[in-house]
Amino acid sequence: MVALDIKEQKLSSGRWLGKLKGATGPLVGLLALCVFLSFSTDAFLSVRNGLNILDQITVLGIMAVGMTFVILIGGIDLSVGSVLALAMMVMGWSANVAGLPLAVGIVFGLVAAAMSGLIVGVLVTQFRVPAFIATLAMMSAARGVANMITDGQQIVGFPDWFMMLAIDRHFGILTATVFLMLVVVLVAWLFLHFRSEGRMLYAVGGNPEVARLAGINARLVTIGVYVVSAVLAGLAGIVLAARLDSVQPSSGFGYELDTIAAVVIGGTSLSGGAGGIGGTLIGVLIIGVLRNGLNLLNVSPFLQQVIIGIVIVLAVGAETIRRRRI
Amino acid sequence: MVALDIKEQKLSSGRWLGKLKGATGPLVGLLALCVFLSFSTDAFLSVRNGLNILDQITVLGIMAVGMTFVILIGGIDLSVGSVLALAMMVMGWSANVAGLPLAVGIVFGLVAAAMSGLIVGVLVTQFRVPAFIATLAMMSAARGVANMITDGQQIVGFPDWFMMLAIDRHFGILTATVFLMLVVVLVAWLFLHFRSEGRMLYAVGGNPEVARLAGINARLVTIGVYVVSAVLAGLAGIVLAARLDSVQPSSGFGYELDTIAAVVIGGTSLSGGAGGIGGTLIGVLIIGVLRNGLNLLNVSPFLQQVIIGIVIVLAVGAETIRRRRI
Amino acid sequence: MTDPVLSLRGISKWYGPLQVVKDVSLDVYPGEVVALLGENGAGKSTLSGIIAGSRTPSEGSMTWLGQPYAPASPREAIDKGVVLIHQELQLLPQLSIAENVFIGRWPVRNGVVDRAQMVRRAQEQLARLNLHIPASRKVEGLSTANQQLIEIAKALALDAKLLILDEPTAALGGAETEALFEQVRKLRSEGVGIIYISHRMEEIKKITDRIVVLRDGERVQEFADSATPVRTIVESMVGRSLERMFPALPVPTDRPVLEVCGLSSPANSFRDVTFDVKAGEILGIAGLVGAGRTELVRAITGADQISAGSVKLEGRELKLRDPADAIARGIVMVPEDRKDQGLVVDHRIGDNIVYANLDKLGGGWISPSVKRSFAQKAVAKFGVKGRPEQLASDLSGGNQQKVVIAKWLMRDPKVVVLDEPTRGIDVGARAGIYDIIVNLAKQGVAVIVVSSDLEEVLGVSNRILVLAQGKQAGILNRDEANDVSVMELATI
Amino acid sequence: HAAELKKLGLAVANLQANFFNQIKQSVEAEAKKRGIEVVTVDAKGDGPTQVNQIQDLLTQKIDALIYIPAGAAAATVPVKLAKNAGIPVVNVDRNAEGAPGDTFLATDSVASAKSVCDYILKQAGGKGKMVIIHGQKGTTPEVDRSKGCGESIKANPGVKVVAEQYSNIWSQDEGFQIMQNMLQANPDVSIVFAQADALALGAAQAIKVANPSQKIVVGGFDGDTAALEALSKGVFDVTATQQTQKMGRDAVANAAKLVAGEKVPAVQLMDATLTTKENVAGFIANHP
Ligand SMILES: Nc1ncnc2c1ncn2[C@@H]1O[C@H](COP(=O)(O)OP(=O)(O)OP(=O)(O)O)[C@@H](O)[C@H]1O
Ligand SMILES: Nc1ncnc2c1ncn2[C@@H]1O[C@H](COP(=O)(O)OP(=O)(O)OP(=O)(O)O)[C@@H](O)[C@H]1O
Ligand SMILES: [Mg+2]
Ligand SMILES: [Mg+2]
Repeated sequence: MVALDIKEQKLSSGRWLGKLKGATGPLVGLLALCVFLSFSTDAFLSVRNGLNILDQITVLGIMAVGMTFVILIGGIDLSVGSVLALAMMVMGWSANVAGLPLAVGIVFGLVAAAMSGLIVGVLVTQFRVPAFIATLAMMSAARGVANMITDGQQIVGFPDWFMMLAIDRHFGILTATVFLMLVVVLVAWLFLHFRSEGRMLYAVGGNPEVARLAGINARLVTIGVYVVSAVLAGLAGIVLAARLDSVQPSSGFGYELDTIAAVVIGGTSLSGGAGGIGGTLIGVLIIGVLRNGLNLLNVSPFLQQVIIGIVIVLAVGAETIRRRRI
Repeated sequence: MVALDIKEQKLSSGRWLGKLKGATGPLVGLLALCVFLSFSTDAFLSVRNGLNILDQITVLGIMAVGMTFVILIGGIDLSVGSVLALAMMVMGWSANVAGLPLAVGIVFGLVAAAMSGLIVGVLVTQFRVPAFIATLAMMSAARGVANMITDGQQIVGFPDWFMMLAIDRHFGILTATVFLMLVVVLVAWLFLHFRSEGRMLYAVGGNPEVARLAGINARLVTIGVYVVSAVLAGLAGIVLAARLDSVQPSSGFGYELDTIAAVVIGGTSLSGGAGGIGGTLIGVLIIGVLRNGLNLLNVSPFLQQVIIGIVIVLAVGAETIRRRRI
Repeated sequence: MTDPVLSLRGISKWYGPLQVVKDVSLDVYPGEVVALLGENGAGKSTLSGIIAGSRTPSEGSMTWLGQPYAPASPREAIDKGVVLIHQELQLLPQLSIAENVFIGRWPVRNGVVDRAQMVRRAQEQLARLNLHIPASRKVEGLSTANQQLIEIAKALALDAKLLILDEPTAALGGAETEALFEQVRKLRSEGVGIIYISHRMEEIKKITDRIVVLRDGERVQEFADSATPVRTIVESMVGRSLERMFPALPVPTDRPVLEVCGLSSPANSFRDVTFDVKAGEILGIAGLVGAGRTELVRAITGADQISAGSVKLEGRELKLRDPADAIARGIVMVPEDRKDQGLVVDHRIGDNIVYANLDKLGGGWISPSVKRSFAQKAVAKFGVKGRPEQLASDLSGGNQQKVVIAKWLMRDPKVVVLDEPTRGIDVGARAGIYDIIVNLAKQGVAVIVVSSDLEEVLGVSNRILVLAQGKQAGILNRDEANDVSVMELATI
Repeated sequence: HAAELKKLGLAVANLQANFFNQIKQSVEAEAKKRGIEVVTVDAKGDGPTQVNQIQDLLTQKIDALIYIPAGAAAATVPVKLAKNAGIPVVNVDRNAEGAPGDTFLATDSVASAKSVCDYILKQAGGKGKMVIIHGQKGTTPEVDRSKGCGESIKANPGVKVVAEQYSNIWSQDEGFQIMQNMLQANPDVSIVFAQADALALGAAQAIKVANPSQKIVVGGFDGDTAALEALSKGVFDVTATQQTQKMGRDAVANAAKLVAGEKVPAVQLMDATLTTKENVAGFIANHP
């Protein structure tokens, strides 16, 4: 990539592409997918469907931002789906059972999420539990706690304004939740690119020992990243609650894999130190567009699974083929 | 580990422990768990319950062996659950729809599994698709194909001898399936320790570039490992079919995480190059004993989730604490 | 004369638009040691890689024992008898020494790896290099020097007809080097062809029969006689005349900047070390390999814990829990292992420089242009042959070393510790680094230089602290220090 | 000989589904009333896990087993295991081909699904474009509910099914996305049958977001507690309330009878009551 920079600096347009690092292949894949769907179904290429897709990727998008941070430092977070459910249930319980104002419930939900992230971070840094194990354990435990809050029951009935966050399209375009996701993505991007802490994530992910010797507090960075990932998962839980107008402890089951997939499809390397938010956004869109498109095409669910597999490989494999050619 | 061999040759008992590498903590955890369960419930410490646990870990045990290989070379295999289902359905279809002898169906099932492993291996080595993505795609695609074979329906009714493989306890002790698992584990252990191909896995996992410069064909090793992992997942599918006396395309959903967890709990490092079958066996047993024990203790299902999380962290964290002390 | 084992004809290598080897032809005959010399980035390692099958040439042909030779993989080359000791360590830390020595060709009996035989034979190889560590030990945790020796043992265990040694002694001390030379001479007498790459001129003179010089990828000159004056060789390498190696040392002040008192390590790798470094002074630390020099300076810079003693900076005692604490107070270290400690090798040069200077750039929000110009400045100031946006892994070893030095000196520190600062650096550039070190001292910085290269410690230090097996054997003033007095203390 | 039921094993398919959770709570409540100890295990939807759990229940010397099969279709092995150990089995919701429980309690899904579809088609005036959100393809409830609704559609030639999609895990979120996409492709839909209340709630939410000009009738199935409340607020139009409380009570009663050696019928189907805004209040106060 970088070795090619000389060529790319000449092509002024190439420069921007270069910023996406490993994600150029996936970007090409995404565009190809959109072109294909535009021609093969009437319903795809419309403003409304575009907004639908944005709606549909909100939850995934928010979680994927946190996961990008985690994977950048060379970690992994399997607990996001369960933490999402935990935050939801804490919020629902606070508001509808304990009778607190919903806004307070939301804060409590996010605090619960932050706590679980903190526990994971401490386990990883202080007790050297591999991230995979620590978050796997948290995945199980947080789900259990989420279930215990209402003995597995869902909670329904929140104030109208809450549901409207996910429904009301301001200026006919963006719902508050989609807007929130866009803000999260933008802030994360700015953070990674322009904050010194953002660069620290890359250093820690690239080689934790080098980062430590360079005076970067790798432990603090790691703990911070797991807390942020958990809080964003909690935030995604709040968004999902608004979207469904209910909270249930089974929410978010299996989301961890979707989220990691979005990040990795977007070119962030599981070994840490390489990748970014731009790629993740592309990964999230590929997953969102693919699911939306296959439904619009009315493809049978089993065939969908096969096609999803193939498209994912193509989107990522395209990167390799592109590199070989140059 | 090997580093300690001189000292250990003196302590004849220490030697065996030493072989377990990073798994001493988990082993202590497993023993503690067993002691605790023996005292807190009557039913746990009995030959029958021991045999039940062996029955219950057969499928996980067989898959975990393949996963150990994959993780040793620094890869990951998310497709095992789906490949299990695929092999099952191909077997069931061959035997009960196409009317072939069941033994032929079993072979077809294993061949189908091997093919999917081969595809993954080629994607990873030739097209440089990250293992995570390649196996994620295969997870989706193999599940889709498994579903398409019977349009999502199960197939029931196999010859009696088949079911008996999982039920009949020869000499009152081992079922054929448990015996099969033990053989798989033993062969894998011998292979890793004593065959030079086994040592190659460690070299490739430790540093693929070093392995390549040393003249090891890392690509071939990688492809071989994914094929073996898939075939073992297929074999686990056959065992599961015998155990359930039916085949369903939804089988094995989510097993990839259980399997990876067993391997990692057993001390095999996700970054490759370190670990082994002994640890994996301990990891599988921890998961099996934990689930069995919590059921025997009559712990409510939601609380079980929380406890499972905590025990997993303790079992792995014990290793760190042990190391610090020494 | 006999036929050459290996002939290169018109070998070229491009990386993208960049040509790093230009039309090189070379013959290596059995039983001779050919020195391959050149500045950092001259293309020596690239050429070695091409011969050993780990890189493919863009142009040109090779013959091996009269047959056309174009290895597609390292395996093919090894099978033919071409063995390369890489410049960077290629060991698997999780495996035992014995397994590393026989990697990929473990001795097999009855289809089974014969561990006993493997350990025994590995031990024999280690013994040839006077290395007496149990071969069944894991590699992880061994010192760089020992790892380098294992790397050499790995090559010796192969049945080589052509052996290429790419800077084998960069991490070695005198005794280890001597043991290596003994083996090289033995192989030479057995008719093995040897290509020897090094930046240490005195070694070149000692061991080689013929000298081939590369410059910017081109073969510029050959000296058939190793008695050629060093000056001539160096001039041919760098393409200009080089006046002197070591600049005149400045006179230190009386103000102690760093005071170390009774320092001991928990692992006992050094004990009760006491010294100080004044502003404007260069303190050399000498000792045999394994004497604990690296551990000592790591402790001073917060990278390792201490069990007793104190470190004072400008009279104030420091509590160093982390390198960050030391860095914040102006103590920085250039570590000995650039690949694992100095650089994130698959990140850009610019990023690597920035990682150590985030706070210098203001912390908080940092604009890309500020980062870029900062990195640009560092690269220019320290003469790195490369651009900030290049990956560190694409640089030659010597240039990587310069990047590490650059990233630390951009901080304007009060105390600079350099552990093996010129490891892998060419003669021309080495003089440049000595200039940098002396200039630091001139500006009042306290400098510590740890080196296994005795000439270097002697040439650049105001005083020399000698460690022997973790104990402080003594501190010599410049006027009383020479190779004899230092070695005497070091071998106590 | 007349033995007494003291320890009851309850193997639940998936506690994350409200329907199963309600049965579990009813079984536990009824058992408590009768002084019976209950050991509950949750297979989280996985058949093989359930086999393991039933082995563990048998190890604990339960007197009877209430078996709610997990997985796409009921497995035979749990019943066989229990029979081998001489333990009577009460199957709930699903029964395995070839190895039925001693008795089988379930809702008549085909008939109930037909009455839900009859209702929504009638509301829509017997004509219009219809979409169906299926459950997980190939599972017993999905097949039965499709069958029942299919009968109703056949009787109304004016209704045209324009799209059918399947959910994977019967979740509300899936219902939302599927409906949103269906509305995108077919904006003029007027009838929706979602094969579970969670799916129906999700669909209703998607309709609310899309805010179409026509009225869309939405039918669900199950009678989940949360869904009934939503129904009372007019979020969607009709569901079939399964008698989960009764199912749980009956399961315990039947288990007690079987242990005591009494005879019970092999199959006991109960109706799911058609529930609309009009009659929902009673169900909320007192779930059947
Ligand atoms: N993968 C690569 N991509 C681009 N350029 C490369 C790559 N590898 C090496 N180079 C360049 O090739 C040139 C020759 O490098 P090489 O490692 O052969 O030098 P060297 O003579 O061994 O130097 P040193 O003495 O520092 O080890 C250098 O300029 C280096 O930057
Ligand atoms: N052969 C060995 N076997 C075991 N431990 C060793 C060996 N050599 C060195 N060590 C360990 O390393 C310590 C010295 O480390 P190191 O070799 O890095 O010191 P150094 O003086 O900086 O030498 P180097 O020139 O290798 O950097 C020793 O005290 C010892 O603990
Ligand atoms: Mg080199
Ligand atoms: Mg050292």
